[in-house]
Amino acid sequence: MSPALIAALPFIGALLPGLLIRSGRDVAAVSCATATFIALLGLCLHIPAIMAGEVITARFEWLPSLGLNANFRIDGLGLLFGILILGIGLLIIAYARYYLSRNDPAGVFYAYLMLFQGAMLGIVLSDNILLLLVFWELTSLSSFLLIGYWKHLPEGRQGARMALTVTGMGGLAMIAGMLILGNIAGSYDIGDILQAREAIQASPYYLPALLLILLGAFTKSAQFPFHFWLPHAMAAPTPVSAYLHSATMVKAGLFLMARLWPVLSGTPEWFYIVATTGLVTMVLAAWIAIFRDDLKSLLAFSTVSHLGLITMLLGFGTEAAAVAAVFHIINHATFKAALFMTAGIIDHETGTRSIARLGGLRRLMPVTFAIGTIAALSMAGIPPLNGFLSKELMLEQATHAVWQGNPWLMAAMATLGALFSVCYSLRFVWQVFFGPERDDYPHKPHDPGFGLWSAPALLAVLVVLIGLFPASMAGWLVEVSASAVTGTAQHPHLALWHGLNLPLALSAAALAGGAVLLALNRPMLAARAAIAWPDAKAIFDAITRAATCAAGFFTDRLTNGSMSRALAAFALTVVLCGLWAFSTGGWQGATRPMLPVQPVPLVGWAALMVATCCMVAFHRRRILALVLVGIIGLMVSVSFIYLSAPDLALTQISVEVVTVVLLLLALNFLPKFTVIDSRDRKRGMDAFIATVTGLGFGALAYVIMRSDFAFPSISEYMLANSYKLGGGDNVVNVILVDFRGYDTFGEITVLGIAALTIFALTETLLAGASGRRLRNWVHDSRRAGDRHPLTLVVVTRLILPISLVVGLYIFLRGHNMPGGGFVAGLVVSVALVSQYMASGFAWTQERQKINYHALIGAGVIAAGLTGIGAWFAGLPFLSSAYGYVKLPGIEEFELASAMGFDLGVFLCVVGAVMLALNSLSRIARQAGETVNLDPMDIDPSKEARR
Amino acid sequence: MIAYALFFAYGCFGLALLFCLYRVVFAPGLSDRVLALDTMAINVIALLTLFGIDKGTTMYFEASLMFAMVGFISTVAYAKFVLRGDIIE
Amino acid sequence: MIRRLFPHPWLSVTLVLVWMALVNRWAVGSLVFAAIIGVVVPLITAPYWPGAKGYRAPHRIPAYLAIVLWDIAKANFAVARIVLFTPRRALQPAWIAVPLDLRHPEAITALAATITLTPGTVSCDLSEDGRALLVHAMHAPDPDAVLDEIKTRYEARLKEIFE
Amino acid sequence: MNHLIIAPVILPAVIGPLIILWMRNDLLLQRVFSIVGTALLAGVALYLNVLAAGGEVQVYRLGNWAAPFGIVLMLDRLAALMLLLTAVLALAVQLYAMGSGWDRKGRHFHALWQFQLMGVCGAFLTGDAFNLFVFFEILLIASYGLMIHGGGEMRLRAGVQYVAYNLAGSTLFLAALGVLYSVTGTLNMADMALRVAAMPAEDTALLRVGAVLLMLVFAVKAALVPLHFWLPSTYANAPGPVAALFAIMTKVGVYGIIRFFTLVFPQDGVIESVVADLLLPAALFTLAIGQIGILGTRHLGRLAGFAAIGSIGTLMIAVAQFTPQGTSAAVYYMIHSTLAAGALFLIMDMVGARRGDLWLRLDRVMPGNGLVAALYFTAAIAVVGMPPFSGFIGKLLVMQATGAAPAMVWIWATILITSLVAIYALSRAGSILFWKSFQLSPAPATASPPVPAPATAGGPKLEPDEPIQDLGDAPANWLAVASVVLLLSGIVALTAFAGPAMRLAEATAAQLHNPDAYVSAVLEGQEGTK
Amino acid sequence: MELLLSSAIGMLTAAGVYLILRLRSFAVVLGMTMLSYAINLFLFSTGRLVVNAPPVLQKGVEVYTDPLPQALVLTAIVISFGMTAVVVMMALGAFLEGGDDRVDMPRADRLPGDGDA
Amino acid sequence: MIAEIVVSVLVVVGGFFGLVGSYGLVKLPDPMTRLHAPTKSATLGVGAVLIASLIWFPARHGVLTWHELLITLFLFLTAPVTGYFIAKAHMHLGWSRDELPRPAPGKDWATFCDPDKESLVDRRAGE
Ligand code: NA
Ligand code: NA
Repeated sequence: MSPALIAALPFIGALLPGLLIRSGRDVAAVSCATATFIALLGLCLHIPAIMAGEVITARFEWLPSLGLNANFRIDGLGLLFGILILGIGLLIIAYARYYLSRNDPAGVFYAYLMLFQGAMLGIVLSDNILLLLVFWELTSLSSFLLIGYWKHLPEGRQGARMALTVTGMGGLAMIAGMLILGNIAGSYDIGDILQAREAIQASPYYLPALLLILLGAFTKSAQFPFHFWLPHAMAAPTPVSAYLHSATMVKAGLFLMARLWPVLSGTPEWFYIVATTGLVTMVLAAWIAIFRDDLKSLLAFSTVSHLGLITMLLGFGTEAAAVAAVFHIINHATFKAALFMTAGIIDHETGTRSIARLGGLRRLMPVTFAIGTIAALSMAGIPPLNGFLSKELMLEQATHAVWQGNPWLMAAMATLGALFSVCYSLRFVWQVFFGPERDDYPHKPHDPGFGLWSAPALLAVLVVLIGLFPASMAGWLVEVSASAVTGTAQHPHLALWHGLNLPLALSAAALAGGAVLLALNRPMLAARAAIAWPDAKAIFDAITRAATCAAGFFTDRLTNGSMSRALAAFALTVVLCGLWAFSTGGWQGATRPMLPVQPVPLVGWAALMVATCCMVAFHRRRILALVLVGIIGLMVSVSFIYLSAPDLALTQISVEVVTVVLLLLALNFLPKFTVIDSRDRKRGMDAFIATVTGLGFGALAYVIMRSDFAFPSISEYMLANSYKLGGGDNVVNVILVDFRGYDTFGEITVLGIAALTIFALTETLLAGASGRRLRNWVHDSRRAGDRHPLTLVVVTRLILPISLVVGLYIFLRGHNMPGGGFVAGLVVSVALVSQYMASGFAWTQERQKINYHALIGAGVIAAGLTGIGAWFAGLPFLSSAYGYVKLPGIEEFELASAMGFDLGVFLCVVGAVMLALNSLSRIARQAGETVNLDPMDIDPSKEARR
Repeated sequence: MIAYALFFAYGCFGLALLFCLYRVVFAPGLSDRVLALDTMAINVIALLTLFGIDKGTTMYFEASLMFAMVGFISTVAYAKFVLRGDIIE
Repeated sequence: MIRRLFPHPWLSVTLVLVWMALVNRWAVGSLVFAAIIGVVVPLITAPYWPGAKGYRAPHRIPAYLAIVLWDIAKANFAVARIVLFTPRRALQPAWIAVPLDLRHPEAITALAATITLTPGTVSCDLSEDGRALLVHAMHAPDPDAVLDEIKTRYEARLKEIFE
Repeated sequence: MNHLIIAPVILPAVIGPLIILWMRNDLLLQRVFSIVGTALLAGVALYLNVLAAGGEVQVYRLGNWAAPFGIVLMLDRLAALMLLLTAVLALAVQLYAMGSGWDRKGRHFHALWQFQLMGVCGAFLTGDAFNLFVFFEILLIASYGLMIHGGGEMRLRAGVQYVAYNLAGSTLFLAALGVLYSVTGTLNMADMALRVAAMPAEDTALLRVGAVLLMLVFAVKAALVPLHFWLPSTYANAPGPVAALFAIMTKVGVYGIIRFFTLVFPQDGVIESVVADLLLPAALFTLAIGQIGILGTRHLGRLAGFAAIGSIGTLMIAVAQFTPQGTSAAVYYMIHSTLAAGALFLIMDMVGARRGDLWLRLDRVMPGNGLVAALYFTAAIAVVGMPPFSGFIGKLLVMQATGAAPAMVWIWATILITSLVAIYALSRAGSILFWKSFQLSPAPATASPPVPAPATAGGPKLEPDEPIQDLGDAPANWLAVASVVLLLSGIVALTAFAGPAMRLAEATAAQLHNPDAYVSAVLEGQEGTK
Repeated sequence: MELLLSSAIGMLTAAGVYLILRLRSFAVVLGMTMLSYAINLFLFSTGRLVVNAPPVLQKGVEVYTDPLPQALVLTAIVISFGMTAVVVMMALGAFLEGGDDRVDMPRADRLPGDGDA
Repeated sequence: MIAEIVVSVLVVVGGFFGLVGSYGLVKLPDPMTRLHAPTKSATLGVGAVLIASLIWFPARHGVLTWHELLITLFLFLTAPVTGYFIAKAHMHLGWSRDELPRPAPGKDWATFCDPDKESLVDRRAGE
């Protein structure tokens, strides 16, 4: 079976319970077990080939440009871990079937479990370190789900988050490490990397890569100081703990160290970092385990300790040590999984995992007792069980290790670790199973059904068998996997009895010491309880809480919703970047002469400056500010005229008046004065920013006006061809409707959308809280009588038709003289506005039948259709045609297709302006305006007629 | 001769603009300011016409018409705002 | 029919003139187009000018305009004199309530406009029943004389024209 | 000349007004037209991708004017890709808007939606600098309308800020264009590229100012620190589907930077490395501030907003390399982050609809907890860039593209450390939302939550005075879920077909870093034009 | 003349920037108006300054000012008018909904009311 | 030549009255009297200039333009209305009804009318 298929099977298995989520535990368990079993079978079929020294590979291109490919390999190491993952996985699946209660959603559980299994299997079968990273992080994610499976338990949630954060951190570091490693080796394929030992170890990036990768491995394998997450992950259901923390997740780190052992090990850096970390972890965790009251917690720390042991062995960097490490991986998986399942059974049957509440289960649960005791004794390293064998090997390797010139330090510390290990193992047996029976167990304990104990029993049998016949039971596996780790053929000699030697003596000492320590257990517990030990969880919580608070504080203060700050940052950024860009470039100095200054423009300039200053000074008096804005707009328009831009002046001034009307309509409901609510310092700062920005922008304008174009402008072409090709004398208008008609098309769309937005907002406001507020509106100022004065009404009756004629004129002449659809639209809008002002909105509205929505839509479509029309001539959008048409007896017209476009502009402008006014007026009417029946309030002729 | 006349008129209307500006800035009430703004628009129309005479162009005529229209509408709008608050009711 | 087509004949005439002035070209074609405008635009705006009827004596309008133009010229000199030479303290402004005989809105508007454009007076407000016009005089040592001039010189003539 | 090049602009530009003209009171018709329009848009975009895949830059000369005098539309691989991305996102999100009933909480949703698409597509297609401004304004003003859709105090307040800030941005855009025109005398981007390249060294000051101002304009749109302040409140207060659509809006800014600073201002030209020098630190800060914000905020909308900021940071790190490798990484990551951010916003909206508000706090178990949790979990993985989804691949690509950069250590450290923050933050948020709630109430019965009748049932008519609904009673129908699933499956596809996607991205980058072809496509072979 | 125009542009910009940094929406709208004047003049000035040479073709006239910036400014004016209308309306809406016309987002935008975490 | 003299005179006269009108705006003591200056002087000022232009173009350039006439017409049409409105605003802001003569016993000027009265003749919006 292809390695890729083997790796994929668990994921397929994960889908099954996910799809069959309602079908209950049995279906889910069976489907998962089937998938696992097939995968295991597939793996085992490769054993002969691997025994023969082959490496089975499968390669699929995924992302070749990155070097991330779905390459899989099965060698000895992969085989060992694969068998552990799938074999123990199978047992866990069976065990979980009986462990989970009816209320637990089993489908979800099995889906997560298989996801995790797949991720683990992916790690060990990957032949590409980037692919390995993918699976690596997937284990973090799936374990997050598994640990947090019982959502209602806070410990579960916190443990899950902690596990994810810590292993996630390591995983992230590893990404960097792997990328560096791959870059040095020139490939991300493990096969290639394993060939690049010299290059890697000679590279200046070796140490960073090593550190980063080890950070990943250590966090995953819960090595000191990252050991704290593992015990908290015990909040997971026991099958999860048993799986994650005996055979799989925590072993991923070990796997990685073993996998990269040929290229990374053998340097002093490797030895001191890895071996020391392993040693410290082994001793420290074992010491902590002695004092744990929770069975699973005790086992968890023991796991940490054993992982330390294996890490230390890998750290030694010798082939013999690697063999020992591999062997212990197997042994640890068997006895630890059995122990976790035992703990789960005890928890399941008695209702508690607290050692203090247990004891005397020996007779009540004889089967469990037998299994637990065998596994625990193996963990203690007592012959003839398998734990003894690998511990002997470990002690032997420790005696060979020299730490900073000190030949016995490692051995002594390792023995101490073994001693603690004996102590907690014996404690597990002694305090749970021995002693008097109690009558206060939460549930009445008895042995569980066969389903629950069969899996640990099988493992216990393995423990014994491997212990008794190591060479035949496990020798082959150790051989192939150790060969894969070291990269050279290994032929380990595993035997129960090695003769009387130093390791045996150390082992005996550890046994004796452990027993003594157990005897002292109670006073030690008391003593330890008296000392305030730093709680890793508390520290982690404190750090994350502090980080969360700091992030909250920082985010809240920085992004505090102040627009002033946002805009100040904007202005300063622009000014600083602009200054910097200018000062680092070259400027030849002024090349254009200045225009002479005439007195009248000077007056206009003075008016503009004074009005602007006053505007700022008086901006709090809002109406005054508006009047001043009007002056500024007037002056700007005049300057456009003076500087040869009549079209601009027309547009600016007509936009001006509509803007004023809009602002006044809005201001009716807004406060008439702006209160001061910024401090002097802020105002000073703002004034500074404003001054700097103004100076900068003014200077930029000055520099531009005094410099020549570096290249001839494209507008020369437009001046030359406006009439010839565009059919118009007014070049600005030809640019607008022809050269750059597409811009104008966009521009009227903007206007239309603006009106639609205003309309939609009005609807929303009227229907919401504002509508209610408006219905109870009280005007904040005294109001005069006579809303629709007679004189205005009469004059408007003349002005409206005249303005319509003027609008038509401006529209028609636009192509050749200043004007055009936009200005015409504004003129007509302004005329209509004057009618609305004279006789009121409702009265006027009733008398006209135009729908402004339709006007906008028609405008945009008219412009669009004019453009689309060109398609039928096989020309691009907006290609124009023109000609002079002389209808008999009537005005000579230029009929340009651009005029259709301009008509669209006209309609859109009128529609948009009027729709916006309509919306504002609706707000006013909601606020209790009355609707007049007559065009004017006072009409003496009416009385006369009566 | 016309040049001197134009120069004189430019000066007059320029100065007039400044007077209006003074009244916009220093005024006892809003209505005075609106009046000053209206007068400014009228002065600007005169200036534009002078400019047209000066440069011999009729190009700026629509602008003058526009200023007249705008001056009227905005004056009425401001006044109506003072009187009623709502300018389209 | 004619009435429906030309709701406001004088407006139509005005618009034709306006168009001709705008295009600035006395061509027949323009005139035809102007005529079309003169028909169409009043029709469009007719709803905003309800209930209008013809004037009684439109032929007197030119004479009235001439008087007013002459008065405007005079007014300007008068006002200039006051602005430039009358000391602030010597000014005698006055409010004058002008009772109106006019009822027609257009007539009242014409009167108000005339008052505003002519010597030292500005029309300020209508009474709530529309039967009196409030006038402010800039410098009126004798308000009754001003009132008399308004009534005889302008209102009487307007009454002839409109009503 | 292929008229379909302009179809992405014309199609929504016709459908929008049609909706206003003839169906402004009939929601059902609006929905049908709008969704058909968007689907057509997606089809056209797909076709345009095929067209662009030929490797030749396609030109559409509007008004048949010769470049550089008229406006041209340009279709290259990047433009085509962005169009497709826009259409796909819009299609999915529009389904959500209909399924969740958001589109009937106010007027003109569909018309504005179409105009929004018109603006975005136009911005991607144009080959003219000022026309880019115009289409920026179209997409902005439509976005204003959409952003305040449904109303409410906070939304309007945020809307005012959003508009005001972008008005300042538009002002700056005009300033930048003015400066560039004043020096080069042209607005056509290809022509400008030629002129910029020929610029004498002693005359570069103004050009540099123009380039930098332009970069700042795009940085505003992309929400690059310190120009990012507008984003969190805007996105948090925008209606869910609108925020999701806005995922493409920040990309418009990124697109602008890529386009201008590969075509007009290549790094070795007159502006030297000005932009990259400014851009890279800004990108790093953006990433950091975004990811810290994810942890620091207590509002789900803001959370998603900060996630969007963070993803822009990552993206800009890649862009700021201005190498083919960096650009191709950016292109890939851009697709990913658009889909991921869109999905995250929709999921947050689903949470909000079920919980009643968007605060990240303990609440009762929401109906459909498991489903939403699964969607959230998937999207969160994608957003933080954990395997197996495209976010992870994108991150690897970005890191690899920056592996040889002088600031490599800073870049990698920032990416990795902030990833950790984000992982913690999103796991915390998910845990509070979907797990912790079980503390307050027992696990709900397995029966699926009562689903209010979808808005499509019974012929919806938009009443003018139909009350504005609260977030709380948005119906949770299959359409909304399907749209999220659609987006997430996009991410899955991007992951599974990372190889082909990356080949596309590399071809895109190669085309971008060889601007000569673009320039000659515009300025040569103009027979038959005016 | 160039000096006058550029100083006016600078002045309008400074006024605009100062006003958009205020805390009330009306002042911000005023500031936006100022900025749009400034930018319109600026954009216009990129065509350089010429007196009495409007870009309307006439017989016998050789010198015209640059028409292109004028067309651009026209587009900009129209767009900024639309934008101003929208922002005014939105400010009014925010005022009606919220009861004040502050532009800063209130705390309730970032923090839940009841302080529950 | 004659045309030039006429135009020059008109321009000078127009400038003079324009200046006087605006000067009055500064010099005159109270808002109501200030209202007089611009509504008249300025109209003549700008009117004179417009007429000057009307004469100048046919005389100097041989082009007859009627545009100025239109502007004049428009100004004369609107000036009274703006004056009327500004006066009403003055009254509303600065005068109490007792300072003014009554139009008739028991009657009042429209500006001072009770705005609530309007609801008698009009229907309420939205009904
Ligand atoms: Na304005
Ligand atoms: Na703008």
